[in-house]
Amino acid sequence: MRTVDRALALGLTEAEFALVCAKLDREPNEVELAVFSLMWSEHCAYKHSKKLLRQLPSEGPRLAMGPGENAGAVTVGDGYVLAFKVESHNHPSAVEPFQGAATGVGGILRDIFAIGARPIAILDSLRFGDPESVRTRYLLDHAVGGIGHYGNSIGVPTIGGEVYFEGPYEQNCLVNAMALGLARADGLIRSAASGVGNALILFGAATGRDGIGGASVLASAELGEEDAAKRPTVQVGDPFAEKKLLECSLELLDRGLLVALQDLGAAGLSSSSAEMASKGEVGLDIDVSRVPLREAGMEPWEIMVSESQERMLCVTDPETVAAVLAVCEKWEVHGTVIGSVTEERVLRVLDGDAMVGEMPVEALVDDCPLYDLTPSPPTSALYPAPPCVLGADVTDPREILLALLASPNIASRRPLFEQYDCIVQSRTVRRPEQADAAVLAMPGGGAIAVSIDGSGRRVACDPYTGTVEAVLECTANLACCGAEPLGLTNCLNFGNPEKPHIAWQLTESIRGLADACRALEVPVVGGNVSLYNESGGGPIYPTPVVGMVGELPDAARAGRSGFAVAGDLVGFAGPFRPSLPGSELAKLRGEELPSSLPPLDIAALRAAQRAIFEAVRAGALASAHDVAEGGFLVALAECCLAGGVGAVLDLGATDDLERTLFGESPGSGFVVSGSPDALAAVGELVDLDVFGTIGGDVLDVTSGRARVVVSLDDLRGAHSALAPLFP
Amino acid sequence: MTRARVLVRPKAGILDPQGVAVERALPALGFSGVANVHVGRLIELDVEDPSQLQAMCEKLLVNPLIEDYEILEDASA
Amino acid sequence: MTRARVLVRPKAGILDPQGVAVERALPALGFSGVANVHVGRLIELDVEDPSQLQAMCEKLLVNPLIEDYEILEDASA
Amino acid sequence: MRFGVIRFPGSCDETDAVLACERVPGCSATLLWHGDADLHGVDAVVVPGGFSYGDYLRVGAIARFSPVMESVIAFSEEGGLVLGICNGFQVLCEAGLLPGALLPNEGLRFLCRQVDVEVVRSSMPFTADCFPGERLSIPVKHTTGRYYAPPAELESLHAHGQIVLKYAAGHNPNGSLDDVAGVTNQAGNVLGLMPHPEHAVDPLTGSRDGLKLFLSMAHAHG
Ligand SMILES: Nc1ncnc2c1ncn2[C@@H]1O[C@H](COP(=O)(O)OP(=O)(O)O)[C@@H](O)[C@H]1O
Ligand SMILES: [Mg+2]
Repeated sequence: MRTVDRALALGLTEAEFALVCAKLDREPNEVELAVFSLMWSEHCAYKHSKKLLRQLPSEGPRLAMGPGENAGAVTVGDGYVLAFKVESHNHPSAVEPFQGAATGVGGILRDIFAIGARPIAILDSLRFGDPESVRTRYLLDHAVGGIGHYGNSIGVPTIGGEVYFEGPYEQNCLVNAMALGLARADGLIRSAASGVGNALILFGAATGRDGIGGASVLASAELGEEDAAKRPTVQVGDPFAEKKLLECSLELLDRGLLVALQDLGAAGLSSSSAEMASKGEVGLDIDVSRVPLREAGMEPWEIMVSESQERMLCVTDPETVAAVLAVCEKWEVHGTVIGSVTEERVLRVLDGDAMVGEMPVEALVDDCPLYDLTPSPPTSALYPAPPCVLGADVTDPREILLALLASPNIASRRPLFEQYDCIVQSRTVRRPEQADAAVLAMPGGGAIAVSIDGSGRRVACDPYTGTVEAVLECTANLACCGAEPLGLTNCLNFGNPEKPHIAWQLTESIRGLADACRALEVPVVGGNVSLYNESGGGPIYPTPVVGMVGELPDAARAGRSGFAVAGDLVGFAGPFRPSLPGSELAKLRGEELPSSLPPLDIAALRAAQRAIFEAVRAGALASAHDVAEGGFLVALAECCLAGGVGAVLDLGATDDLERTLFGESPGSGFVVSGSPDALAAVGELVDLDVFGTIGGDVLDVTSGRARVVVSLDDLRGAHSALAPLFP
Repeated sequence: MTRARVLVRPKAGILDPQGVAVERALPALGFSGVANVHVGRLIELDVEDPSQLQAMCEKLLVNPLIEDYEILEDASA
Repeated sequence: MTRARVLVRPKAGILDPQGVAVERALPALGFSGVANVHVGRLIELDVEDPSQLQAMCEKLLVNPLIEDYEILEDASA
Repeated sequence: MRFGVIRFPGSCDETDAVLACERVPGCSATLLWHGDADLHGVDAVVVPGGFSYGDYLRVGAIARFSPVMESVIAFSEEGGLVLGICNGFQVLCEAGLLPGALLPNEGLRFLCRQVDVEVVRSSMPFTADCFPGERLSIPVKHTTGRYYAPPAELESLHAHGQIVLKYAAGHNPNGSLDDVAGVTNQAGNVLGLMPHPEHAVDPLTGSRDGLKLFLSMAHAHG
């Protein structure tokens, strides 16, 4: 086979191959071709998204580490920083959901401790098809199992997450995982290799033929007929190995033994070494014959691109090599000097004495061509209307409420999150279903709140506004806990960007993300892009997943979503302008997606959310919950369910009952409860109507001549609809 | 009824952390000269129609992406 | 070296929810006439001295309170 | 009083256990490394939760052979207090310090849930600060927590008052026989339980009920 044909088979274009030859001044050999094809893959080079990502604001007074390192970080007081990042593992999870999801968690945790932070929490963001389908149930069950297996076993709590069920994810499920870590501000480490003559040490698991060409190739191409052939590349996660790797890495840092640290992710040794060299403006010599192998007879190129999990690279002074290896020994992880830092900015691959590859670092990391997209809005609907499961003739609000509570996107996630250890490390102040965001106590008595959000269906309706909504939904969740946003991470899950309307979705979505972050003054500290999420069934809904971290001064005053005190008043706050198109009710009714969503006044919403978080953190409100999927009545039911208590409310007459009760406008309406004085005080800062009182064991809502009365038991019954998925 | 056993093991080349753990533990207990340890699953069942066993393995009992299997029929009967 | 297999199964009389789950799942996939399903563990290893196998089982590989075992020597060699 | 909390490779809740011990007035806690047989003079030992050695092969099976466990066995034989939590319970059963074994949950899945646990026996060093029948709200989190002992053994455990903690009615998360949540050895100086008392020591993170076990141990030590 001609080299150019091999390059094409490995995913390079003809022009890219020609450019590789030009950079090398010759044709690449086998090792070089393998390394270039991965380094220049979409997954590693971000060639279709890099230019767009430059719009995202990444500055702010609290920023400790911005995009470009393995994870970003913000300062959280008392000399601590909080690192966080979200990453996708979509394609591996579609092939083998348990191991795919597990290794996704393993990968994002390594990104966190690669910068020297101890992982303190995980969140997951999942998208699957219709839960009635056997395939979806299999994927979901195994993905949740895999996330739990990894997180639980390594001792990092999974404190939150989200899952949506929508048709377009049927053949392309999404599995995104977010991790957070805590470090002393002076304890962070970067990945830039430096110090000519310093030693390069590989430590962790032995290298096998795992996922050769796997993640990078999988994540850079549409899933097609040949999936089966890609299967032998399944990587198995070993959380026990990672636990030792984590403790070993942090001990090495604690002892001040490291110059640079980097995890091995997609493209294995190739990308980790090239990135370290590039950031440090140095070169690296790597002797693949020194890499501890799990399988005999591996070729140099296989060693360079293997995606075996649970491995790290570090740079250390020759004088401290022995000390580094001793720490590795203590934690029972292989530690091996595999190379050294060189002056000339070249990545040289040696196999013993033989030179088997020689590539300019710049060519590998910086010279992959970046492409401009050719966005064009679709002229007809891209997605079919969802199937109708609730007839338009059903107009009784009680019946609609119960149908919504039982619908897959709203029903309780308890059967999922009970499979996750949410309390290990003794920081969890708010667990799942106790509040709108997870809350973790911080060393100085304060706390952070974390939320992850992004409704692909709404982004499909309107990529710009839908993405703004995802950000505001996140900040609303934080506000309900009393937290002010500090920083944002994101994972952009989209279809094939070479297609004009996918390019348009991506462009509009990033524009929305940038505008929202700027208006809210929240820096984007990092993220990930997952493209080509398409299959025979068409593209996924465009799905930007937004993860956000906020802070509150007093952990003891973290907000709750559930009604807490019988006799307290219930109020509704915020400039809420609900609409039905694109809502969960519209979905249940099988309505077409609208081609736009009502624009949001970000500044007004920011002010309202500020009023909420100020009131919560002052201890004035006994509960706060934002109105999200399903609208106002569903939010009220959720407050009753979380508090285990009913409420009697009179909304007054309204001209459009269905829109009032079930219309949506993410991030803009809040159900709050508290004493009369407290609500009066909050009402000074934000539109607020008092509707009734907490108490009893029914939710009893009157509006004009309409009245809805539902017992807590009936609410609970409907809300438990997902339980049969996990028999 | 035929008593059958299905032996399921990690595919060659796939990481087998359990096997590694056992291989490490044995020498510490004074058992030397042990190698190539792999840990898998054993499924024992009575079947009316043993010709269905292969299909059962492929559909449910085994994850063909990461596991190999072997069927032992009438093993103990 | 002798290749050996150790088959470990839940002791009779102890609830084996994994076996129950498999037994329930099979009919749903169209496999009828299956009974008495149990799920256990398979350990495969090369040993220099097969006479040590029993001791390995009793010391580490098996918990005799809840599990039975059987050693198959030289199974595939 | 000084608690020693063992750290195996794969332990997860050892730091939480240290924090819990340190909440007891007048008490401190140190980590004990699995490879070090020396217990460093601690007054009581906690074998914490987690996945020691990955829990590969069988929960607790490999950890019981670590050097530190030899010393824990000797320590218990001299009457020293040993508390095994979750994985620690599994290790103590494998080591033969406690009767019975832990099997996969009836539901086969990992389960993390706040449950009510009833104190069956309070006339012992681990529960002296509780009253008999007291309900404690403590979380469980495990995949392999279904307590099992052969029928005759279970009889004898009941007869000798070795069943110290039970899941309250409707709270059994895993199918444990007779709702057993925690058992002691005959001498009463070794307790194993599946619920995590170290995760119930502060109302801020859920509940304070688990602290009573650590307080009881401190009082027993005097
Ligand atoms: N959507 C995004 N928003 C902001 N930063 C991003 C985004 N996607 C990727 N990045 C940043 O680009 C860098 C490279 O990402 P990636 O290759 O995924 O890193 P890694 O290999 O460490 O996982 C990281 O610093 C990451 O935070
Ligand atoms: Mg990384």
